[in-house]
Amino acid sequence: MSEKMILIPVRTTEQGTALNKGKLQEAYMLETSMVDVNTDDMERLGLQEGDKVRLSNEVGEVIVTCRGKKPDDLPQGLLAIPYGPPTTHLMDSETYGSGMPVSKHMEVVIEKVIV
Amino acid sequence: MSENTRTIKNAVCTFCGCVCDDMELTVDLDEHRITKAKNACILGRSWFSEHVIEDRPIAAIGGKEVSFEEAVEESAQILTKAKFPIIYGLSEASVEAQREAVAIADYMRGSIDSTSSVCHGPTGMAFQGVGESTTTLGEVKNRADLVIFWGCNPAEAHPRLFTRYAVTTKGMFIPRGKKDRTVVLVDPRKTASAPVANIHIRPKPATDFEMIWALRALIKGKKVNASIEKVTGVPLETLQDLAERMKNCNFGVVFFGMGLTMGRGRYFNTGALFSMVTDLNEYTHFVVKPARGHGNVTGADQVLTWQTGYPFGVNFNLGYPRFNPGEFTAVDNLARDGADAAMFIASDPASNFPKAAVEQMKRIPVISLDTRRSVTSELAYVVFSTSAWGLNEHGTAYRMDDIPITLRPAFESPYPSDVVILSAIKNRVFELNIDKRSIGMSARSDIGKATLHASM
Amino acid sequence: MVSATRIVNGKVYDPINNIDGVIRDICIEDGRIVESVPDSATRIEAQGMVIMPGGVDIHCHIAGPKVNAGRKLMPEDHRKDPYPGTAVTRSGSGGIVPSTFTTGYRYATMGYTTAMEAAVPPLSARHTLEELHDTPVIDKGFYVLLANNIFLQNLIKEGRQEEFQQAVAWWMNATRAYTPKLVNPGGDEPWKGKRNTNVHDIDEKVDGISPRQIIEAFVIAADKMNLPHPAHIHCNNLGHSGNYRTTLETMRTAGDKRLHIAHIQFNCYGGEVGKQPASKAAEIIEYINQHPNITCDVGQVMFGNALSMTADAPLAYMLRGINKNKWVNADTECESGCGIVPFTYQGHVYTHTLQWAIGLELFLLTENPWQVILSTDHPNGGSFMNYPKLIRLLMDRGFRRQEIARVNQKAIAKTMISDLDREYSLYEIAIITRAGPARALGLKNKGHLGPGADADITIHDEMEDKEMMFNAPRYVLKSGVHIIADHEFREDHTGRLLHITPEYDQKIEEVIQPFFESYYSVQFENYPIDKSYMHDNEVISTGST
Amino acid sequence: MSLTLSLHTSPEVPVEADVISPDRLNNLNESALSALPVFHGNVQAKIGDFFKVQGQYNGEIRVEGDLSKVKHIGAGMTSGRLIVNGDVGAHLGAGMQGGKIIVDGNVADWAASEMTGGRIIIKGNAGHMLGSSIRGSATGITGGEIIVHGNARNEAGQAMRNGLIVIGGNSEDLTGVNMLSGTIIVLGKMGIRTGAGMKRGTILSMHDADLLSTFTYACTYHPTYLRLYLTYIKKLGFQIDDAKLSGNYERWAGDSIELNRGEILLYRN
Repeated sequence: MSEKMILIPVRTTEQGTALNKGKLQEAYMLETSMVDVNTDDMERLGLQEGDKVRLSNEVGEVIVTCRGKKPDDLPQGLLAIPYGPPTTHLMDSETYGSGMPVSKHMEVVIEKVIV
Repeated sequence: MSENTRTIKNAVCTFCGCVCDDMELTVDLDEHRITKAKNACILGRSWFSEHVIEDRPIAAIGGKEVSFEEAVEESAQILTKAKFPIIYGLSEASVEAQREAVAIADYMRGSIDSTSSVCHGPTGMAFQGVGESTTTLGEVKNRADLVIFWGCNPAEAHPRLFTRYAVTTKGMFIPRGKKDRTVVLVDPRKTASAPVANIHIRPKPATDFEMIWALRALIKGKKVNASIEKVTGVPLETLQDLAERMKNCNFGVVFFGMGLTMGRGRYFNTGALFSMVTDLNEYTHFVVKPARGHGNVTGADQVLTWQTGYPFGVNFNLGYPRFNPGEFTAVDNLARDGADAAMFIASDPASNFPKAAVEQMKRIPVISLDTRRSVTSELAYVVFSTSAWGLNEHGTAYRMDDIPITLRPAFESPYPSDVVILSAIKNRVFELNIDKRSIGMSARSDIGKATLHASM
Repeated sequence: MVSATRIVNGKVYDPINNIDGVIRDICIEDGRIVESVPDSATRIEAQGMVIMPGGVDIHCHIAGPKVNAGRKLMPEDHRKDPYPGTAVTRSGSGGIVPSTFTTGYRYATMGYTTAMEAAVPPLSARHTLEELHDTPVIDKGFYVLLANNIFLQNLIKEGRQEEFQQAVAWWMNATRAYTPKLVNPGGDEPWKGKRNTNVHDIDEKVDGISPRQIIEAFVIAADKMNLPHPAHIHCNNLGHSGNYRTTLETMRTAGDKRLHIAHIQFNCYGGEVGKQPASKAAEIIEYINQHPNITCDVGQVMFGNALSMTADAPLAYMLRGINKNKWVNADTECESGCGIVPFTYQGHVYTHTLQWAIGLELFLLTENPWQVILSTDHPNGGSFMNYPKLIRLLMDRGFRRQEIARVNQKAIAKTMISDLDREYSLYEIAIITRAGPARALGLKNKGHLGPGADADITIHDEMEDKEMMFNAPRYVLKSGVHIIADHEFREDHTGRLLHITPEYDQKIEEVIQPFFESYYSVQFENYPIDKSYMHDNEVISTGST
Repeated sequence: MSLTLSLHTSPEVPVEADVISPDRLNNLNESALSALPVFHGNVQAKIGDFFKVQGQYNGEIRVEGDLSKVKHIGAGMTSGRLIVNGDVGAHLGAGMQGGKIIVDGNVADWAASEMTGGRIIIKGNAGHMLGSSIRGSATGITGGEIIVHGNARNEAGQAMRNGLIVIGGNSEDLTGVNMLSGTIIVLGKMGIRTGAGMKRGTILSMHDADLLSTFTYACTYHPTYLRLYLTYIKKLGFQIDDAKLSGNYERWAGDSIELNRGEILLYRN
């Protein structure tokens, strides 16, 4: 089952502190490959905490780990990932004449990865 | 932990744009590391404590260790031979290093851009369009009775914005701290910053422009189409209430972040916010402040502006600075126009640029200066290991409110500073390009005025 | 670097040494003017040329936070005026607020070798020093904004004049500044704290203090400390009709003590507030004629682009109301306000023409040109690049008449400008652009060509068209270095920072620090500027004048 | 025979070639033309390094090849005809004052920025900032015509003060943003935030649009002058059926934050 959603790369404290350990270190890699998903959305998509999901759009695709967020904290249809290499794989280089690539509100398709 | 320690008072944390200068560092001089950072926030503590000297060669070319001089020569040759070289990064570097970097760009006739372009670049562009009513952080602390955080999450990105500058801190006319302030958060998500807010407005994602536009109309007493509720998901009464609060406060401030600059609309979102704040000054004193970070990205804007006239996205191909975000910014230079050499200073674009830009980096000679291994240094051809600014080196960093702070280094590094490296490259690039500089002069008079007017 | 130079056969204008167009040799060694040099010295043949000391700009805005904000604000302006690099100079951008490099080089190409940045909040002094370091060729310094400093105002309110003076001295040392600057004293608190209002009268009290009390305190402190340049004031009510009364009162407040009034043209208006202004240049200049303790710079308005950038935030907001252009406001905690608005002075507009004519009246009515110094308050009244044209307006009556005929005649009729036939001589030009500002600044080695003076020298081809002549000196020497020869850059040069270090009792820090810890956002210990920002610098003595 | 420049070597990095303009190329023979300077990145090169030059200027220049890395073609031109076959890089016809440019292909960003006169016809698509101002400036095009048969992207006609922009396909966000005066006609759909901050001027679309809350519905009517405009456009080769020539349009007034004297017309039936 797949669905179109809006992805917002965000900052988290964990991402910030992991950054200081080094971007090639596990803590950073781990934190930047977590996706926050509304728990109602998870239920509908048949997702469990810690499941691998594939996010894809015209630019590319990544596989990240699902992390549930209470419906009150994260609206339905919205996904949040701490900034890092995975989010860049979905980022279009079009900057609309601004220098700023599409870095927030990216349309992506989310689907569970069957292992 | 050894006994051989020393304490540094009033040290400066350069992790985020708060550039807090009240750190009390305990330094273990044998281990070459900071063991304690009093007053630091969680991000600052990790910034100080995680910094250890990595065991890397001072310089490497193509993965092989080389001397400093060889790496400087190779870098200068690469930058000189290129037709469309770029310099990018500069956010985790001192003003002194940034000045050298701009000089190299000038002498080599390439582009120079800072991490601004993928951060608050759209804020700079909005500034150029409409101006900005702004302040230093101390005035927020002393006076702001209405504090709005819009599309930013200080609790996780600038933690001490709350405690040191804008919310809980007490000031001259805010004797009771948070009790004397109303705090508003505008964010679709219930972020870690939400608990501090008296009012949390949660618009639909990417409808900030529509919401600000409606607020501007409400502030001016103009009619707003009821469709606004459907578009933004925010009831009209909520907007009316916010408009009234803004007009009636004594000193209002809006902090904003990537939620506006990166979203659809970019500089129009930030421009709308700036215009709204300007409108409000007809009624009361109101200011706006981008919640900027990383390190000294604000200083990069300052240095580029005073040396070239433009804050980021500057190109010297014709022998003088030109500015055009979307054309001379790093992502565009790489992904579209095929920059043929790149020097990345104290930043890691390979881990946060779009795929197409990273692909280009892999095709061209890349020079990297960084304190530690990164995705970028892994793909670079020439790699310099540098000491860490602020931790190991003197220099200047600009806070998000454009206040320059002098750094107080904690311990020595075996690696040269980026100032030393860049200065050496600059001197060599200057020598190699003297001829090019005089040829360009004659070429310009041939090209004539049309270029001057039309092309920039 | 050329160690010794002899300039021969040129006509020398050196008012400080009473030399008025006499042909004589000028000898230079180790950056200074000397009595003689060996025959082996480099010779510059200056026959048919005019030799003057390098120009000294006593009031301009060329570096620091507001200048850089103004620069950043105007990409459309830079784009039309690119400034290419050469084999010896850096590239940059021009326009109304040029980049630092372009600023230095362009001052040099007009024969100016010293310039003073006129308004810097202490908290941003470090930024200003960094920019000045990147402003080549010229020697430079800056005035530090202290009149709206809340800590200092508290001392004045409490009548603690002695501690006030100590604190001012502390601030001068901490910021490496040249003199205290007063901008719209008392006007910041109503702007920031009382919903964008202002103080309207020199005796109006806001929170228990009036502008006059502030001015008085600074005049006395500067006098006691024997500062080389006295308090430098931007008066209250600047730009408003009827403000000449405020200006007169400000000057009277100084009594017979020294005071410098900045860009006084903007403070010579008659009429009622909110209505059309009239010229009161004659009243103001009469006071100055009778009071040798007062110096001023004119702040001449020149038609064309300008950028209003000022610590007087309410003024900038008023201007913004006129053209609805982009507007910058920038508050500095406990210290200052700031406003920036692009502006264009147009000949057909009554007020703009009136301002233009008032400036010229001031120049042409003065009995003592030593007191009335040439400035455009760059970039507020127009770019410093207008100086050559302004010089021609003063030297060439025919040209002035032509220009008068092209502008708003209603405004012209309200002034005396059409009746003033005075023409400045080269000697007088040397006074208002060189000797006068150097003396007003207390710079003993500037503004003249006597032995011991800094070898800052300009050599112009003597021409009928004085605008052409002052636009392009053939040679410019800075500290003896041949910067420009035959109109081309031959060498780059860094220039020195000029600053003062008045003595103070260290105990004052114990008084300042608690205030600081409560109300500033930076640490007290991190506030004073350390030596690493100083580079080449020269301390100007605060001893006897 | 007209003067023809055929691209024989693709540039590695952008070439800045405002020299390709009738003003600059007339009265020169082939070898003089080939020697004219262009900038290839930061290196001064010659037209001949990239283009084969044939023929003599007779009021018309033809440029052929994949010109997507050639910028500033026709910038500032004042007269004559410039015909481009192929996709072309940024700043085509920037600051153009007169004459005519016809592009059989797509054009990149900033085409016709700050144009003051003349006409540009683009048979393919246009990029962002078509006929816009350059950063910091308050005014975009002040005259002339920009005719795009395909689509245009963001900010078409940004800060426009006079002139006509016709887009046969769709436009994206912020069409006519900060417009001061002039006319923009979009035969296809527009993105969001159309006319934001507009003071005066007319934006017309043949489709419904999501408008900002600061635009108010005024009436549905048939503006009489519209027939004139649409007939003119039809002559330029656009398909416009008769229903639209005589049909009704919703008139929305805005932007109320500014003067509220602008109008957005949306075709109804």
